[in-house]
Amino acid sequence: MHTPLSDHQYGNHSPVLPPVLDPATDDADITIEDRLAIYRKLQVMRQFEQRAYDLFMKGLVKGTSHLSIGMEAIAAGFGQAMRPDDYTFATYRGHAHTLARGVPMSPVLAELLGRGNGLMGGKGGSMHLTSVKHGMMGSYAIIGAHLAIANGAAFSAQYRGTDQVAVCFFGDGTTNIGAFHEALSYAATFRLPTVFVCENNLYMEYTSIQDVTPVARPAADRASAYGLEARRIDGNDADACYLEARAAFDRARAGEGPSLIEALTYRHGGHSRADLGEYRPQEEVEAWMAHDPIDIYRERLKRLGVDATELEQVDDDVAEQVEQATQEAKDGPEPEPRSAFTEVWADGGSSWRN
Amino acid sequence: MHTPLSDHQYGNHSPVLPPVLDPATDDADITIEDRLAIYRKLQVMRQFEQRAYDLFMKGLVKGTSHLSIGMEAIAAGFGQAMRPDDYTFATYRGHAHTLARGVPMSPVLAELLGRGNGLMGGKGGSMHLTSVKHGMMGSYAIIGAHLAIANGAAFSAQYRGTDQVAVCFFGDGTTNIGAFHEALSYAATFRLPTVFVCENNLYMEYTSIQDVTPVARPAADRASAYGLEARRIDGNDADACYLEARAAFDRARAGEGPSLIEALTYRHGGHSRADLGEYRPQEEVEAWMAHDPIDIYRERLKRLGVDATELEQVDDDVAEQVEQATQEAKDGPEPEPRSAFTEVWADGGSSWRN
Amino acid sequence: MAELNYRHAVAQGIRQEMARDDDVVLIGEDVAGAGGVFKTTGGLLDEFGPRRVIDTPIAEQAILGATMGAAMTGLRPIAEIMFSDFFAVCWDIVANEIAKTRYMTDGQVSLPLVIKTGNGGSLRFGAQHSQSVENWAMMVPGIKVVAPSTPRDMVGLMAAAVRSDDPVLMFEHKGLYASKGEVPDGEVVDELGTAAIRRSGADATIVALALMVPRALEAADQLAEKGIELEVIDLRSLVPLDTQAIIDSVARTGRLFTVEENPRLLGWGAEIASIVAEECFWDLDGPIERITTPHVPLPSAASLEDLVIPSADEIATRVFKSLNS
Amino acid sequence: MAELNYRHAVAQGIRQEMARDDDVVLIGEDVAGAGGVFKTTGGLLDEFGPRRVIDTPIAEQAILGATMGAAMTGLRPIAEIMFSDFFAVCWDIVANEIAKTRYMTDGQVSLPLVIKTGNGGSLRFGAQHSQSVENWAMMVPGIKVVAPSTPRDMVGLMAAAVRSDDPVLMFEHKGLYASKGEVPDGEVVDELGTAAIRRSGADATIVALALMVPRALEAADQLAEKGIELEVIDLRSLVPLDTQAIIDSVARTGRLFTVEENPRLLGWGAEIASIVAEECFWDLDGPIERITTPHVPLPSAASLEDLVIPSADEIATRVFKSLNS
Ligand SMILES: Cc1ncc(C[n+]2csc(CCOP(=O)(O)OP(=O)(O)O)c2C)c(N)n1
Ligand SMILES: Cc1ncc(C[n+]2csc(CCOP(=O)(O)OP(=O)(O)O)c2C)c(N)n1
Ligand SMILES: [Mg+2]
Ligand SMILES: [Mg+2]
Repeated sequence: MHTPLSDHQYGNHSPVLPPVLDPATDDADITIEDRLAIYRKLQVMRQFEQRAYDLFMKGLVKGTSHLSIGMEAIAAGFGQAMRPDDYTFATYRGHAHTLARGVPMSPVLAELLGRGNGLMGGKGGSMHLTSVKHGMMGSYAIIGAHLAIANGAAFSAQYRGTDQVAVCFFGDGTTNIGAFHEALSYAATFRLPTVFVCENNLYMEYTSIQDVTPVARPAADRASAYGLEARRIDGNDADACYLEARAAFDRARAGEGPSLIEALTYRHGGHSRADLGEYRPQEEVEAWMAHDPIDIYRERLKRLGVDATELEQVDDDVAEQVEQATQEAKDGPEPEPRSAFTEVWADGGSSWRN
Repeated sequence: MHTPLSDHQYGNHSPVLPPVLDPATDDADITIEDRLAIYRKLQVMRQFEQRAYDLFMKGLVKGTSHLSIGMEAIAAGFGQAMRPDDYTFATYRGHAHTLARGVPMSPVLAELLGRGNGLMGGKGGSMHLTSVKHGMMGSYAIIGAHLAIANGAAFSAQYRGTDQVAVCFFGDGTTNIGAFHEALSYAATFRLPTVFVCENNLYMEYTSIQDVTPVARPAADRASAYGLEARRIDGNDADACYLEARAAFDRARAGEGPSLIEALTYRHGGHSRADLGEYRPQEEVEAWMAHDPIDIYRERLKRLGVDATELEQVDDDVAEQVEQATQEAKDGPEPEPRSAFTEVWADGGSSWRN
Repeated sequence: MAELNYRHAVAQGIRQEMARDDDVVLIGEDVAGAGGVFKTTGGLLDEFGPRRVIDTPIAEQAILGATMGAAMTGLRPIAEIMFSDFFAVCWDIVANEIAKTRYMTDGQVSLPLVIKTGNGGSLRFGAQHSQSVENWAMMVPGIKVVAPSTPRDMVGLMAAAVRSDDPVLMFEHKGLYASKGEVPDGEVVDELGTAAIRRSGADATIVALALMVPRALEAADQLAEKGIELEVIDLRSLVPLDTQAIIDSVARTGRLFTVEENPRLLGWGAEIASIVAEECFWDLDGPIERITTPHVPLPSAASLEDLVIPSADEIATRVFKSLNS
Repeated sequence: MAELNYRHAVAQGIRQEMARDDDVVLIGEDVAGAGGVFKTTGGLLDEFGPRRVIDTPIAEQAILGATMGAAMTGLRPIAEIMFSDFFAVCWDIVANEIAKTRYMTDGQVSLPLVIKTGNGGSLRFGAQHSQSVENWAMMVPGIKVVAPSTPRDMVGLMAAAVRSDDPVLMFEHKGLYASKGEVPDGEVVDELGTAAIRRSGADATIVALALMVPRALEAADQLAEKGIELEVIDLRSLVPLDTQAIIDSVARTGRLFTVEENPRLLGWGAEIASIVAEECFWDLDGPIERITTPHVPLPSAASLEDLVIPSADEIATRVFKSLNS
């Protein structure tokens, strides 16, 4: 009888090491402006989330919080490749994807702190970041649904003839739930401009994905079931992500239908809150810490001749923004009590009776 | 913009013709006893359902009824290969699968007629035929669920160390729903002795499966997503079904995990009730009518030297059984009124309060 | 005025709105080519073409996900869930996503969508194809819940649902599809959240919904022969709820009965009983009674199904007994 | 007697039953290696091994399907659905399959299974991870619904649930996991369908469940200082429902209040109100009132969540006002 832990102790699964960086990516057709913008995005995401973590540990962020520290290259690369009117659909692990669309830090942080100046007035919280005017169509906290919802935005774009794409980010663990299958199958059948991006960070919450999945590549090995190509990339190389995104978006805009992309990555920390991620083999953690998206990107920019001080300037700018956002969030008011009773309905209220 | 009916009129999809019969199957390693038993099963299923259809048209079967006339080879072949203690999980189109396990016709027909002597006392109806003591673990009428439920029986068999297999039958349309994916993935991960049999009759209710599916082989093209082998057979050749079943059951009992088998077949009639199936290309209907499981099997038996009169004797026997079952069903009493209030709970009653 | 079947009234309501507004699309299993399993969408494919009337795979989560995503980006989709029992396979999209998204985003997202579905029993389809699940929907803040009982209401409430900027679940009663009624010519648009007094009477208030409305009316006719005059309110919509119509009626009659097709526990009548027991307590002249299907799954045999779903006779008997005790 | 956390009481109840009966297995996401996301299953993997304590993929339909199939073939499985909100992704298996199969098969199939789940708010998890959905379950004939409020009840009712031959949904309240209480040594087995009177009082009956029980008790303490004596009933189980305990209490006090964490419409209190409005009508001295979370999704900000979920203060104020009007 075979069960996930019948042949090894919990945490003793075989480590999965990061891909080797492709040196040819240095020479890819990406402008230096795009690359500098990507670097800035990476810094914004990293520094923002480090601050969010501090605030969580200080008890200022209540409830829960899921960080993507270590996984920023995907959000930055895909985000940079999007058109301003494209749609993002993300998960509870959605801070980076929200920032990637240009949503300012301050309302995001205020939302994490449950303040009235939060992105959704404190009503949504960390797991539901949404900024429709930035194309950030929501962060979804129940596994699976948003893959199906992204299809609707893609369908609508097609119906309206706007050439927009809908980009949907989700985790490796999500590939085993029913909605994944329905959404992929539906998108492929209707040839929708949905780009599905699996952020494979090797773990669900506290369980290794390989322990509970019958194929080695949770997304890529499923692509053929939808008549799609298996595509797997180094999710810690922002340029690889950017290139893959550009190609997938082009196909989608050309009416060639959806893509399913598996981006290998890793979280530096645990799943959420104060989890330390100690169920992961030491060797694996170390290898991935050494394959950090920001280090990789900084080194590449230096190799391409960007001055170190220019990069430090970006880092400092961002640090200042984080300080300011922190201040604005902390200074934010508690939400108006009456806001608990607004926006159930389109008339702005919550009344169900006369 | 691509939608299912954007490039052809409804009903004008390309016809899918039956496979060519494999002449080598005549020589397969199947005993003549097994073959005669299969022939009898085919007759039981066919004649039973023809009678059920008559009774439906006469208004004696209320509600609905889904026939598998034309698809009997799968139920007969797989049924013949099962051990008495193996488990069957079927759909609303489950008359044949119920009869395949040796459940007598009379209580099945009485159930269709809503009588007190029905298999479930008239409480379940045509779509929910169940006879636990025959290993017929139920007919399930909402698409998808029973694939997941079959896994539980398979798990339990493994846990109890009994070498039983759970055999789960479902349609082509079912391969696009979430539960299909979850169940297959789960079975493969746990290497459960579940045998999944897709009865691909080319249609959902009134929609061609090819119009709404992104791959040509709705089940077989999904197998690799679960690390399984793609297996496709002629579902109208009962011997092909029997051989495939035997092999899959052997693998399952040997601890080699689940199988996913796509059996190509066709319904002679419509989806349910009085539907005539007129949304199907004439050429396709004709080709499949000429590839009838009973004709195929009768011809094979004759080639193998079985006397035509022996077969006619079986046909007549079965006809007599059908007459008798019809009489018993029609003579059956209305269910006891109090039975509407029994068996909600294990104490036999339906009380929710004191 | 034309006489229309309730099933054709469904198509008529959709047709009226699709003709008016290009943003309205219809998706679901067998809704296009086949015109719907219950023939409630017949003719729409021919009229509006395959871009707007769309057959889907059997994938209810995908269907409702696509519906939601389309609604949040400018369309006004109508989706069909063939039998309301199947909401159970896509309840996450309804209850956790569609219902909550406007609130969670503090109003950034509007979801002008309609989900139409065949609800209810009496057709001998058994426990998994006969449920009345309007209470599943009523429970969840953020969705409107409508259940018309006549062809005219079906057209007008469908139009109102499509025009609503909120998500609406439209419960069509399968047992009413074959029923007929007058529908005015020209555009018909009704208002959500308004009950209709189908019959006035001073002795007791009967609140009913969908298939239970004609049965309650029949019971009222029976009791009228015995000199008892019932006021029959057709709720038409559970959310919003026309509480005022109920309260006013109970103030007049002093007695309340609900007639519910759902199994007993937490049928919609429980909510109404609790509202009246709080707000009309001093008006009540006797106990509130709920006449419901007992708390059992639905049996498939005709005789058993008829036994458990409230009939006109049962309603009349129960009300008579209670008023005379 | 040992003092136990409510979360450890969950594990204790399961441990007691797994040690007693080899047919009991536990499956769910992160329940084995990690000991559960809420640490309610810690230590069980070590004690009972990976054949009996099993981590699964994120696939709730597969989990509950496997649970049902195992239960119908001789095992007594316990499954975890991590947050009760996730019932929406597998509701079909619960409401359409597990609940109806014994009835549809006229008793051929028994389903001795337990589904445990983290339910309820107060942890600032927002609209999709904080719902009280015990009413979703209460609505569906064929499942038993249990929601303990103390560690002792948790052990005893978990044991009773595992031993029941009917499917039981065990709602653990997330806001109570850290609470402590005495649990007797040795085997603890309780009885399903029995309410507990947590406090006696002559002035009004308060019926509460799970997290609302300590809050109702605190409100009762507050009102006692004003000379008002409340009787507080902890329902413990919604199905079966200890109607008698409620009816007897209302007969003594003449007034009924329900305190419900669920959003207003069709919370369990509606059913209780409707029962009392029918069966205790002549005992009632005043309106029945329901104190519930208003009919809105739950906001995530601490200040807003605290505002909407009934607090001890709100309960005391509402009851005081009503008794004095
Ligand atoms: C339907 C459902 N089941 C379970 C959960 C609880 N849960 C939240 S995150 C998570 C792990 C998801 O893993 P993955 O998809 O790999 O995403 P990651 O968190 O690694 O980014 C789980 C099980 C959920 N939110 N929804
Ligand atoms: C979840 C769900 N959606 C829709 C239906 C309605 N329905 C019943 S049978 C059917 C077609 C199923 O097609 P397939 O799986 O190919 O099986 P077949 O009827 O051809 O044997 C549909 C859509 C259902 N029963 N359950
Ligand atoms: Mg992951
Ligand atoms: Mg089919």
